[in-house]
Amino acid sequence: MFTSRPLIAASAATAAVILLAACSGADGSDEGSKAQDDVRLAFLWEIEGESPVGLSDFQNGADLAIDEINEAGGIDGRQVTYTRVPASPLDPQASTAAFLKATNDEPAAMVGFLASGQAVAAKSALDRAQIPVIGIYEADDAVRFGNQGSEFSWALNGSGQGTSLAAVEFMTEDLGLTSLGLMGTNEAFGLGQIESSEAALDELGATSVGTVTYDPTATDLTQQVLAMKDADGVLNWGYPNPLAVQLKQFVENGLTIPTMTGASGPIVVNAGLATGKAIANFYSALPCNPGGTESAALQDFAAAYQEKYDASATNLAAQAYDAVYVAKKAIEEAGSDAGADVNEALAEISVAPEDGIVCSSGYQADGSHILNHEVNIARFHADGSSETVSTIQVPELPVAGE
Amino acid sequence: MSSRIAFPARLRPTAATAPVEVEHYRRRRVSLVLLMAVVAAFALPAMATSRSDAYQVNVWLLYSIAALGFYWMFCLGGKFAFSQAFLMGLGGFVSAAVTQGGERSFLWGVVVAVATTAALGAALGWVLRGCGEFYFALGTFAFVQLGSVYVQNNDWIGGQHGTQFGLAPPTIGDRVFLSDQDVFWLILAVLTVCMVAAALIERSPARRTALAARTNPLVSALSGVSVRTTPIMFLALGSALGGLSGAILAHWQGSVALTSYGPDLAIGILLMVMLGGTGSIWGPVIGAGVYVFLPTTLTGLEQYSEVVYGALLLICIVAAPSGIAGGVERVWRYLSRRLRRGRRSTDVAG
Amino acid sequence: MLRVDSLEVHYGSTHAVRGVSFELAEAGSLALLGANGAGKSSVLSALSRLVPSTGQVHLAGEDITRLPAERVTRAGLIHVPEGRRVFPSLSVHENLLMGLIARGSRSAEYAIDDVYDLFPPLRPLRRRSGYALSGGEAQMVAVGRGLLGAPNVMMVDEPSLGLSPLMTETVAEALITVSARTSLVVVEQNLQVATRICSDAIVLRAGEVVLRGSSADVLGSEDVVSSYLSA
Amino acid sequence: MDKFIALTASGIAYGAVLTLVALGFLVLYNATGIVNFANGDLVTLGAYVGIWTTVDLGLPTIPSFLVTLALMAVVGLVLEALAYEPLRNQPALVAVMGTLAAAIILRGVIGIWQGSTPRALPSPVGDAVVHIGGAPIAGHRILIVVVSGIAVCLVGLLFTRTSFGRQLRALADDPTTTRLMGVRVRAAARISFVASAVLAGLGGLLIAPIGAVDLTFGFNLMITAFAAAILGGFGSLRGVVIASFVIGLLQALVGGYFLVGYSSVLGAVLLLAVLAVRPSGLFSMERSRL
Repeated sequence: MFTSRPLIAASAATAAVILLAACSGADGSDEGSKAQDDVRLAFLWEIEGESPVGLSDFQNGADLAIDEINEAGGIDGRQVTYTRVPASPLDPQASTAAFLKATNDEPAAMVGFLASGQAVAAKSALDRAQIPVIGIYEADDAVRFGNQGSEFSWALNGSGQGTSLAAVEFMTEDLGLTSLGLMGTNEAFGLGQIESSEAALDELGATSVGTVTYDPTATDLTQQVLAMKDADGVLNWGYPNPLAVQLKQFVENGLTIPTMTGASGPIVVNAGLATGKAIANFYSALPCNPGGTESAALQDFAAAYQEKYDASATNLAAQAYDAVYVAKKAIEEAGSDAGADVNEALAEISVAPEDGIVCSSGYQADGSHILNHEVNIARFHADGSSETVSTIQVPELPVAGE
Repeated sequence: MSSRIAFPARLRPTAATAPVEVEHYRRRRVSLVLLMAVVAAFALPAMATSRSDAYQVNVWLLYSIAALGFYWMFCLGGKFAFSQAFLMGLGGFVSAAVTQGGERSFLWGVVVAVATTAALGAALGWVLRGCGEFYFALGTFAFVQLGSVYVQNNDWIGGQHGTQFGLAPPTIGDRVFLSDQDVFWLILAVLTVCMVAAALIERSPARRTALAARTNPLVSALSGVSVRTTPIMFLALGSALGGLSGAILAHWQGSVALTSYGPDLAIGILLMVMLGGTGSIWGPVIGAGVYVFLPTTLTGLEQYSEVVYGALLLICIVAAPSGIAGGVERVWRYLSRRLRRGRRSTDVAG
Repeated sequence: MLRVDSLEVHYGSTHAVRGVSFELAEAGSLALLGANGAGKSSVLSALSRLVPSTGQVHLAGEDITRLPAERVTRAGLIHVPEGRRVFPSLSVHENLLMGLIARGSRSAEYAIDDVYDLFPPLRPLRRRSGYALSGGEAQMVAVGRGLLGAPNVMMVDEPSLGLSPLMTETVAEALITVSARTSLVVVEQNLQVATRICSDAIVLRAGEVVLRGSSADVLGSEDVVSSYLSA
Repeated sequence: MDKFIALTASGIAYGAVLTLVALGFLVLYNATGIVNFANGDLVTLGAYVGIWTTVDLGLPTIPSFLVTLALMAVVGLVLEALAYEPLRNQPALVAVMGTLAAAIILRGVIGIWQGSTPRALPSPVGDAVVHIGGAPIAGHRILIVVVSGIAVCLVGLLFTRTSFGRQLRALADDPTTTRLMGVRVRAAARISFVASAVLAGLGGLLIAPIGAVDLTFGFNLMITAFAAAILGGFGSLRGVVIASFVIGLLQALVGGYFLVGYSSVLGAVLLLAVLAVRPSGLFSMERSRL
């Protein structure tokens, strides 16, 4: 039964929406490219609502940095503008397309890519575009320069190995634990972190009571929790949801041993996924902990963030903020906003707190293009507050391939 | 008349799923494919002016190959396989494993990838031979879950927990396809070959047999049609296209990660074929284009993009249940009939 | 009770029913006769609005031409379809209960026990599932289910199809009993059965009415014989 | 021994969760013949609405549950009107595509409303822990089993003892003849959309306190529940309940004793094995009965 009316109406509606979207999209990117005097940056991340994993923290943190820089006179007297292109961390194909779209404006540098897989998938595109991208992910082996990482990709956070090493070091040396249990998701993130934690355990002479993995979407970890009964501490490399399940089930089983995790920790605590007793002995190895810091600069950042967005600053926001300042310093050092020049400068620069950064005592690239070499250990309290109990320097990784 | 066939749920024939469209102009198909290939060869590079456009055109054409494979298994074979996205990834992993160390060439990798995915498709089809539509879909989904865990835990195929890097760029003889523009020619050539094959299949008795086996298994069996092997054949052929597309994609990008081939893409391939049209070999190509370019077009809407995307899909499905290709064809037929007769059609709804 | 004016049914380019008109009095009974493909079943499907049609249909003075199928049924024009169509996963008793939906708040002609009285073999089968019934048992369920809907007019499609002579007899007897109180339209290939159940008959050929009259007249007419032979 | 009890309890609780999610599928599948891909996102929505009423509005447990389920009923109606009714006369798969698009819209709307940071829903029984045979079992898991049990019984009664239940089963058997019985097909579709949305919402409310809620929360549950529905021979209430518990116990016990870490794929292995030898599911040895 063919009726043309709904079809025509639908086509018209579709055309209208697409036109609208195309126009609004064009508006957004034009602002940046029209003024030739401006220093252009590009951000590669989604914001809330654009996908199930989109968070606005990165954009907010970066925005705050841009505002501050522009108020203080910009970079070498030129105002900074940016375009944001949503790059999905879950779909490398779409993410590479987003990166390429961002290159149309020829920005001096980009900040973004929230998963190292995005940088790996975009390697050849990065090589050809010759614009540096400062990623906010923990670098795994693949993304290291000299291995499969592009000469133009940089990792702000440090490496997964570094995080594992610091976590194990804190558990064994500061907490004095000798037999640790390892948990993690049964996909790339968990498996990779477990592998490097096992290496760190070996190196530091601690013993492992067992390794268990679980599905990233698990809602029941009874078997995994039971396997941890003999440990005096647990490293759990997982996402916030199963981490919350584990913490609650520890309480149910009367386990009070410390749990250490990575960047998921603050999300579990801040979102209240686990509360009270469940987080009384909970630690997180982080590049940055704006929630419980003694650093004045980081506290100032957190206050400014709170004022502007009426939300507490997360480590993600702080890192995006720092990444913008790293880009600024590189552009200043290069004395040019040609991507290739900025990239060369990135290899040489040393960014210190007086340059505006708040998370680290300094960013300096190693041969693998990893910028940060510091891991903060945050300890959470039953009331949801946190404090940074230790800052651990991790050794630079040997240059991949050598 | 109610379009649902009054069988008990369990016995409902798979024909109730994909509508069977009658095609009129079969003979012109191959020439149309070649004509469109020539048009694409001139038009696409001219239209894709920016880097991101050129990249997305390549993704579109590669997804078209995989979607065409899905069209074969689903629209001709009558099997709704959830495995196509995973098999794309697997094609990349297999080819990466084969070409590792540089001893075997790109072509070797692709051939082994295609053979592996075809064999897996056939094996899946055989294991699940007795299953109805939804059961088959879930069976293939279970296979994907198992396969994913295997790939992530076995370095020889999955590299580093489901990511393989450092694949050599596509090379044929001395010709290395490096840039996106170079690779475009390779992909277009491969897609053209696949489309010609598809056009030939549309003309062949195999399609008739498949449709017969799907719409009335009992009668077909009684007429000597092998009801079981025909869908398995299309599953193998379709899965082969998945492997082919994935292998080229992996070599073009230099890496392959399992995360790219999860449930989102699996549902995406179904969307491509349903949106594009289940009744024509052009459906998958049109649908893949919509799938690749529509979200990019909507990015200006920021957080509303996902809602609008879903709403547009719903509008498309409601307005053109037989897909865009089907809708276009109906408009075309409607217009040509009006032109010819010069008066309102007397065709009664039926 | 039922008045049909110039009913037309098209299937695509096929013109299945061409201007059929008839009237059925209260407690009247009408047999629709004709060869295979004459359009008998199409008339019933059109009246119960399973297929689109044009023309007017009045039931007890009410225009039901544009109502959807379920409303037509609820108005009391009950269609017992060809092939019985007993619900396989419902028990016999539950199948019969399905008939009550159509009755709504209209007054009941038959209660469920009356159906068991009308078809005694069904009583011991109350709990048996629909899929385990024989053809005759299924036909009894289908007719009983129709009766529970309190039909103003009940339309029965091919009641004797595929039944043994003995079973055909049982069903025919039951329908004769029913016809004393309820208007009936019966589509039937078997001339003898049809004319025994119904007082009047019309004969269709290629979708058109070619003959109408009392059953006895129609049975004696040569037109009937020829219409059955020349399909 | 306490390990065995703990694992068994965990398997039973998971089975109850699966049953609850699978029930929504069943009701709708019976009435409309389609599988609702938006079911998972309805589970997510139920959880978020529960968080909204409990945490944001501060309602007590019972009112917040009732408000949530009432809102879910409205969502079910809207879903039916927008995504199903326009496609009712299309082939089943086209209607399924409609639910797929609806799922994307739903997820987008939840994303705009609630963002992507995971949220927590406190359990009505708090952190209570019950000790059975020396094994600690969370009070909330027991609550899940109890509520699912009640829901299953209610749905069972609805299907076998009421006219509406008969109508649903008749629709599943033969939609055309069901219309001839005077059954209002549109109304039946509406009611089943409402029922399945309410069941999904209840599932979301109950499962959310175990861990945390995010935008993909329901989708993953849906997939496993779907496997349970298929193992149980789609359409059979008893079969689905049994299959859900088989999957739950298999994952907990086999996964707990032999293959720690691989428990999530055991369901997939079982499904493939069953489909290979018994293509119409484990428990449909005869015509499935609800």
